[in-house]
Amino acid sequence: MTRVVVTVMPRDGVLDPQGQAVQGALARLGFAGIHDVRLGRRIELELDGPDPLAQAREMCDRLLANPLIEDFTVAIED
Amino acid sequence: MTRVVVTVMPRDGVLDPQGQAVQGALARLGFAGIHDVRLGRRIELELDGPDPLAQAREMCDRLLANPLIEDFTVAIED
Amino acid sequence: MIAVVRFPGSLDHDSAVRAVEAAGGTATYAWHADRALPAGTRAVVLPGGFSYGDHLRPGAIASRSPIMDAVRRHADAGGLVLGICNGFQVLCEAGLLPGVLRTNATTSFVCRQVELEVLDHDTPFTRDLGAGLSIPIKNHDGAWYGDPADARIVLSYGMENPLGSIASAAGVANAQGNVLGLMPHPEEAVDRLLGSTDGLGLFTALVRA
Amino acid sequence: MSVALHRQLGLTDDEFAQIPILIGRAPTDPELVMFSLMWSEHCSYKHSRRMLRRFPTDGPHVLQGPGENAGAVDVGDGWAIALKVESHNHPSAVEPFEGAATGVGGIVRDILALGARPIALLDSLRFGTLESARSRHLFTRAVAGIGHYGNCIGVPTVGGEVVFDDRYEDSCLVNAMCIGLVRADGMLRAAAFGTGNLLVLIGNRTGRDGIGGASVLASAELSADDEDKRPSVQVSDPFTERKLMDCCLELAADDLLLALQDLGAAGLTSAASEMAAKGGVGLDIDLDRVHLREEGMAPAEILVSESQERMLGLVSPDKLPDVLESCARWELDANVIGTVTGTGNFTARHGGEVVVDIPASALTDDAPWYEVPRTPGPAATPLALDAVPVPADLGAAWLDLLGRPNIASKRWIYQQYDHLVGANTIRRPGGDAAVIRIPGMRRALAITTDCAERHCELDPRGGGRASVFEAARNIACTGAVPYAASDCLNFANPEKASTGWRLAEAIEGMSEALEAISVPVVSGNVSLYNESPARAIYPTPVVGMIGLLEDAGASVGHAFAQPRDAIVLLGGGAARLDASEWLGAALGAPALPDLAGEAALIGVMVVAAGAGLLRSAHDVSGGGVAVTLAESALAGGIGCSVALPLGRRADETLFGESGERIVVTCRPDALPALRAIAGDVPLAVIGSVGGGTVDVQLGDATVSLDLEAARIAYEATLTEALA
Ligand SMILES: Nc1ncnc2c1ncn2[C@@H]1O[C@H](COP(=O)(O)OP(=O)(O)O)[C@@H](O)[C@H]1O
Ligand SMILES: [Mg+2]
Repeated sequence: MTRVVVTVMPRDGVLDPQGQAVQGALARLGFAGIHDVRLGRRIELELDGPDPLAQAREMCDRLLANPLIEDFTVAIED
Repeated sequence: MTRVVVTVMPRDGVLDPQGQAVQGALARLGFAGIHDVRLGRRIELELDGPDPLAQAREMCDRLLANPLIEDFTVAIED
Repeated sequence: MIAVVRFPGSLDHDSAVRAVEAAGGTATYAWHADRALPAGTRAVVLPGGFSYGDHLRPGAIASRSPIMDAVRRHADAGGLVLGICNGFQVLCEAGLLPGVLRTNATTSFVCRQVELEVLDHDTPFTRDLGAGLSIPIKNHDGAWYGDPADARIVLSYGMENPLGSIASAAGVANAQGNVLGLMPHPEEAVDRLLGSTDGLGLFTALVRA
Repeated sequence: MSVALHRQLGLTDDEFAQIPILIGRAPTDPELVMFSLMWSEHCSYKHSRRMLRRFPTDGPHVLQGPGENAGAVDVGDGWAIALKVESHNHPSAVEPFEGAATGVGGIVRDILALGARPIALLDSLRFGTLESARSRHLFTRAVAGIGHYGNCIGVPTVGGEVVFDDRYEDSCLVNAMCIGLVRADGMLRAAAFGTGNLLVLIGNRTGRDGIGGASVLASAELSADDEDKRPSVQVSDPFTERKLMDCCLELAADDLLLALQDLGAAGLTSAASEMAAKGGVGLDIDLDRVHLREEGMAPAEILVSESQERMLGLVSPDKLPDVLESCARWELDANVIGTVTGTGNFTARHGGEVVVDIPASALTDDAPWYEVPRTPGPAATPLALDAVPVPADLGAAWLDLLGRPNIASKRWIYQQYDHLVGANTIRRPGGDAAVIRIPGMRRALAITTDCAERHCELDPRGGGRASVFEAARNIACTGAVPYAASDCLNFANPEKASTGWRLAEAIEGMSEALEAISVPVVSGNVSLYNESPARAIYPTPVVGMIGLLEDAGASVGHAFAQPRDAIVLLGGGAARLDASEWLGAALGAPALPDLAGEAALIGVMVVAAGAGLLRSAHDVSGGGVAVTLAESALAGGIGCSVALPLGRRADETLFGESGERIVVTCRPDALPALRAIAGDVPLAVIGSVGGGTVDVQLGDATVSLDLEAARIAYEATLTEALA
């Protein structure tokens, strides 16, 4: 069994309302020096099979990420 | 400026209905050998300041994670 | 005077005011950025909505806003606080109520009428309520998660548990009973014209306080 | 570059040749981009504008007809209701969640632009069949997007409709309707005026969202593979929209706005040029003062960006501090980006240089228009009943019909929509029209959207009439008087085949029907080119209609209420299987709706409801009288027993469709009064309410529907197909 970590983040240039809201909230809590906040998803998959990375990539293409507005990366975690 | 990555995941033992829903959807798409799917958040912060890691940790304590159901990690990304 | 707290993204504040008025009281707004409740506040309502867009976690950002310190002081002094839907989420995130609200088991928004059982009549809110209430729910993150041993579960969905709450909880109070949060929307059930008046009792309780 | 820039931007050579004539010189690149968008079908209605003039748009209660961001009618006590339907078809086909969500956002801002508080939303949807995985995906995501946006901004989605048909497989339709409430004397317009007044841009920052043709320019200027210069899909931000609503309504209430305009298609270009042209003034805009989300945006990109959740307010200089303070309180960006001038020109500066300087009216009023070919389509031929197989078991057929996606319960959809927020929803989705209280008034509104697309395919004029009458019947079933309409004309490519004729015929039919019931069209939208090489959509003229109820407490629902109530069939429609749901295809020749008959039936309903005679009412639409009876029985949790004349064939009598029929119930002792009101409108007492089954006697035979079995068939379809 392999643990694959998928990271899905909003694409550069695409509006990230969540990140903006969190940035505003942190500033209101008194944190200073925050230049940018981007919010994305982390998906941990426990996979069986010969090529878990390729499988995870296909999962991203078909379901986990929206290529029009998101970029993804996949990595094996040990 | 430092990029700090905060990862917030559901705590072990806490049921993750969204992860389960994704697992179900992947199975319906024909993917086999999926043992577990966990859904969490990835927050990328661009921070200024002397100790960005400590600052990010404080942000987690005060806002970014809810300890009742979530665990977090912080890391500097280069 | 009942204070209805307004956050950016609050949606049900006007309905909450109307419900207070239907119960014979008067209401005024408190603004999220204020540090004190309006003078003469006897009880507080945190209304439904999507405060701060529900970004990060529902209620999380609102629970850290300045007005919440004043709400906490009001509660600590024994004052009544009623959190409805998003208000319930805010109270949990603020630590004024035990547990947290998580995404519905359906993983979707659910808007429909539900039948509630009143399990605990021994709070200022529930003293005069009947055994059952018909009130709508409408939320995306309404599954209460927490330790039932530590919580006063005041309202329950009974056998149905449409959102997947622990112990089928629909409404939870603090140990003293003066802070109550519920996912169903009593302010949508104060007028016969809209189908039910079962929510009125909760507002009468506030007005009496 | 191999193809001339203007062609890449979608302008024809003739259109391009017009520009120097209008402005006296060759256009700059940003100007060319602006012309290309403003002269697109979407912005200029160049293929449909002339035909739209046919619609009746006047009435004593019309406060604002077509031409502003939304129409508005007077509903008494100093209040007005604003309404409009709009499409977001193409974006929804590309990215269904964001496309549908931003569609809702856009229509809400159209209403807001009148200074009206949005109080209700409806969605009218057309998708491919549920057998298609692609359509299931598009549909599920579009519903989620509509729900997400409407729920988050706190405007109840109280109704809508959906049709699944293979003809929408390649071009789904997502239309949204919004209703708003505004003081009749406080309505804002979009016209700019008063030299020296300021243009304030409020809301989200401007990024490279949805930049259509301008991307061509951007990629021509920059290296084509420059990733981050690519236009991006519009991402919805309902939280900002809600703040924008709260803030703009506060500004309007405090009398701080002279005019208000939303930024929709073609962004700042369209918003500002329309404000200028409407007011006959010029605008001088400094693009450096537009708050940007991304660095290095070209002037053309800023001018046509379709970033969402932005409004343009006209403010007098002395009110500016108050406006900015209010925006800050709502945590919204607000910037003065320009001033009103006396030139009549749309002027834009960037980096200190004038990059655009053209008459605003050249963009708006001088857009080309085209007469589209009106080649008639084939005449419809009546269905040969013999060719339709007789169902072996009518009871089983009935259950099957109740479970068909186009008939089955739409609970799966509307349960995901907050249809209650605001605490005004008197009649929730699931019946005919929704009914909402008008806040602060004794009156209430009934609202619906409808379209008879298969009928339109076979006979666009008849289908146009049928679409209007279906909406009016749904309104009348609640007891409300049909009061005003908006529409969205979804059609295929107007330059091809018979589409132009269909469009004109549908408009004619709709207009005839609207005139018959004295309902004006006060706003609308056109969406053309809904076709792929494989399929064109049915002509789909969606009608959004509102009705007025004098007494909010007196609305009528569709649920059977009391055992022994009499069941009455009103109206002269004849059951036919042509184009019916039972047939499941656009075949046959549906009867041309009778203008006088439909109008009379609607009049009778309103009077009967007003007299308090009706305990329930439900029109006969998809699935025929069998489905009407079953739905009223299911809603009331009580059956009925009915006898119908056998007619030509039992399946036709049960499942046949037509307009002009409504099933009502009343106390038996109310029958004489109902007869008196009905006058010449055909009335037949067909049975009574009661029992746990729906029994229909046809000649010697009785067909019976068990309510529990019916409920399962009716409720399961969407839930199971979309799990
Ligand atoms: N897409 C939708 N969104 C919201 N409500 C819907 C939708 N589709 C159908 N409904 C609701 O379901 C009920 C039945 O719809 P429909 O069969 O289209 O009614 P009718 O035949 O009276 O026009 C109506 O109350 C309608 O508003
Ligand atoms: Mg109907």
